[in-house]
Amino acid sequence: MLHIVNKSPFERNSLESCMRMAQEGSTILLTEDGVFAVTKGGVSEKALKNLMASKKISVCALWPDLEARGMADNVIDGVKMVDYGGFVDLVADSANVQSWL
Amino acid sequence: MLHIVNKSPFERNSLESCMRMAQEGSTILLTEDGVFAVTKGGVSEKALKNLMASKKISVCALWPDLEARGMADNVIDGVKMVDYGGFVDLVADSANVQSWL
Amino acid sequence: MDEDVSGTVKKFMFVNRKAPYGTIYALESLEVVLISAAFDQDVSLVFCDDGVYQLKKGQQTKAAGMKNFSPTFRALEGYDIEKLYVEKESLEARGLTEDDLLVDVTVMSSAEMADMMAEQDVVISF
Amino acid sequence: MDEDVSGTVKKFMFVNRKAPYGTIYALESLEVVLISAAFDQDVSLVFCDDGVYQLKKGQQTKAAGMKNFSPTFRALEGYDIEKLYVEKESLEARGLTEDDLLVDVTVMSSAEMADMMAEQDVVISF
Amino acid sequence: MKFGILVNEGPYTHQATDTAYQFAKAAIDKGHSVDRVFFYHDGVNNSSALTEPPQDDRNIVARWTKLAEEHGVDLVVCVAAALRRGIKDDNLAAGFRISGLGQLVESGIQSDRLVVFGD
Amino acid sequence: MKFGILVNEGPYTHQATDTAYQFAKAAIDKGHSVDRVFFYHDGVNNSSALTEPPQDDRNIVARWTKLAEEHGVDLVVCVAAALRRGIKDDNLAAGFRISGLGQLVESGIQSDRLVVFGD
Repeated sequence: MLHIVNKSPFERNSLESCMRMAQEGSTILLTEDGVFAVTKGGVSEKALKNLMASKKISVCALWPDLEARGMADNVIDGVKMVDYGGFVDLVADSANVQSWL
Repeated sequence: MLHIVNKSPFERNSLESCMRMAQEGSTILLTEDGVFAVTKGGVSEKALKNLMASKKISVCALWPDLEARGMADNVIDGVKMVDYGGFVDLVADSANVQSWL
Repeated sequence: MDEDVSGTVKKFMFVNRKAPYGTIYALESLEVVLISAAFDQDVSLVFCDDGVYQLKKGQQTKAAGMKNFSPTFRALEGYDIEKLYVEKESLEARGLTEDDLLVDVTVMSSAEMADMMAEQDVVISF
Repeated sequence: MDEDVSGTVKKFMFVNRKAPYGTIYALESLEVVLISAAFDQDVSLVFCDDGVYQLKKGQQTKAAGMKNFSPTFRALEGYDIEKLYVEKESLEARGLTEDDLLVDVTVMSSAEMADMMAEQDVVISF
Repeated sequence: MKFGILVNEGPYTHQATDTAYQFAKAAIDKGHSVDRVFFYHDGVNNSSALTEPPQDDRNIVARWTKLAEEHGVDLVVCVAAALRRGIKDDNLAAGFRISGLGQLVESGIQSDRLVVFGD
Repeated sequence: MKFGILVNEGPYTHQATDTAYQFAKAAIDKGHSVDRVFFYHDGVNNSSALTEPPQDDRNIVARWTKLAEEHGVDLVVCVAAALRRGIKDDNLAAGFRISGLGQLVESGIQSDRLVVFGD
């Protein structure tokens, strides 16, 4: 399953809720203001690292959104960068999709 | 000074930011989804009680919004209920107003 | 209804995470749910985070000058929409219990809700 | 400008709490700030919470297909808008330092920012 | 006391426009004056003459128009924000006028309090 | 693969509409088909023929129209949401059509994946 989060983890609880329900083997894609979650030194760094390690969840981020926000050089290790084509692939390769709006 | 918060404390960080900057003697008014902050057993109960006690901050809530949400009977002690006229009075009686959108 | 729609039964889940009245999402979400009933799909509604407030008993919107749409939840049964699930963790975090809700629901844990979500064909959130 | 506007100088504070691009608030807020310069008021801009991201160096919006408005912050000086304040706590929580910002700002604590906010005549937030 | 009001969100979608209206009405009922309501961001959508809410719901646009007619409230829609969102004189409801952002700053200068309603 | 897309927010205000468009374009570029984009909530404002963004910015409405023309994407605007927000045939941009919510459910049934973009 693919989980999409487009909200800043500093402003809203979307990523937190997503992490509560993301199962082993699923993928979390951060887009729009959601990409701040994968930046170093931020509020979600530890939680995402734990998730990747313990629950074997794949964490991806849309690099056009990271680049727009000047954060492309500041991404935590282990996060996969995708462009819009990669976003399409993630959707196609997952059985279903939930957007945590 | 009057601080207005219209966002749920479960969903957003607005009340948290407001509480960081609300000074002694100021007033916090909860409106719209912000009224969930003054309900018993919620995430903000303790913080608001501390604020009222230690920093002498007055906490008010718009009762039409509490009533709309079925929460009017569930408000923590010490919170003042106001209607739209009371809202107007709060603005008139404060030197200035900040809406934490 | 188109030819190629009739006969197909998919699992639809509507995810409600937002409080009522502050924004229109809850109300307009309910409008989609009602329409979905006409398509004979396998429809589930889940309520988590502030979405649980949508089901709170005793909503009275007169003083706020808005439309009270909460009675519609009671009408869902008449449309054969009977699968309503509420996340236990969200309910507890808000100091609410099942008795505070205006319709019969199944309360489940985050983990159970996650299992159910993973089995859906279509997940729609507002 | 109306007769009764000229001569009056009020303290205006624009509060920026939202990230750029995800929503339009940051961009349209900047448009108000530019206009306010024509009214010879005492204008301050504060950046706190995700608003500090508006000032991040190196924004490149081509791949996202949006308009990069961050260079406008560098033009503010030319409009005599020179009071830019950033909340220290917000910056640190995001792993950022003053060196990451594209314009000169004054970094201050929440307490100092609160003091300044309390002294304003008009506080506009988006 | 003279109040200025800033509305940042569109009708129905966010309660902000409802609260702004209730505030304006209560202020007038208490003998204050509401000189201007400025509509910015999606707030410009409050001025669309084409909205048709369901019969059993409030009519937000008509409510503003009535406030302007009965109490002389100046309803100003930001021109730049309106162009971005498809509000023009063609579809502008009665009682509203389209003007520049200077009108918002002016409202801040001229009113005793400026209150912001948004998301 | 057949994609359905749901857009819940208006143009310019939220990036959701941009991301939805970029996703649709990338899907088509990769050889998938995007059968329908359904516009709900403030998403209906994507269909306003009257928007005039600044010259140096993207034209979101025109972009959707072009996608419909070049790739036969069915752009459907929810009638109930549109009436609430002042979108009618009078101000509907080319390539869009107004219809009922059933078209969204149908899109969920007929497409292999339905992806939601919103706030």
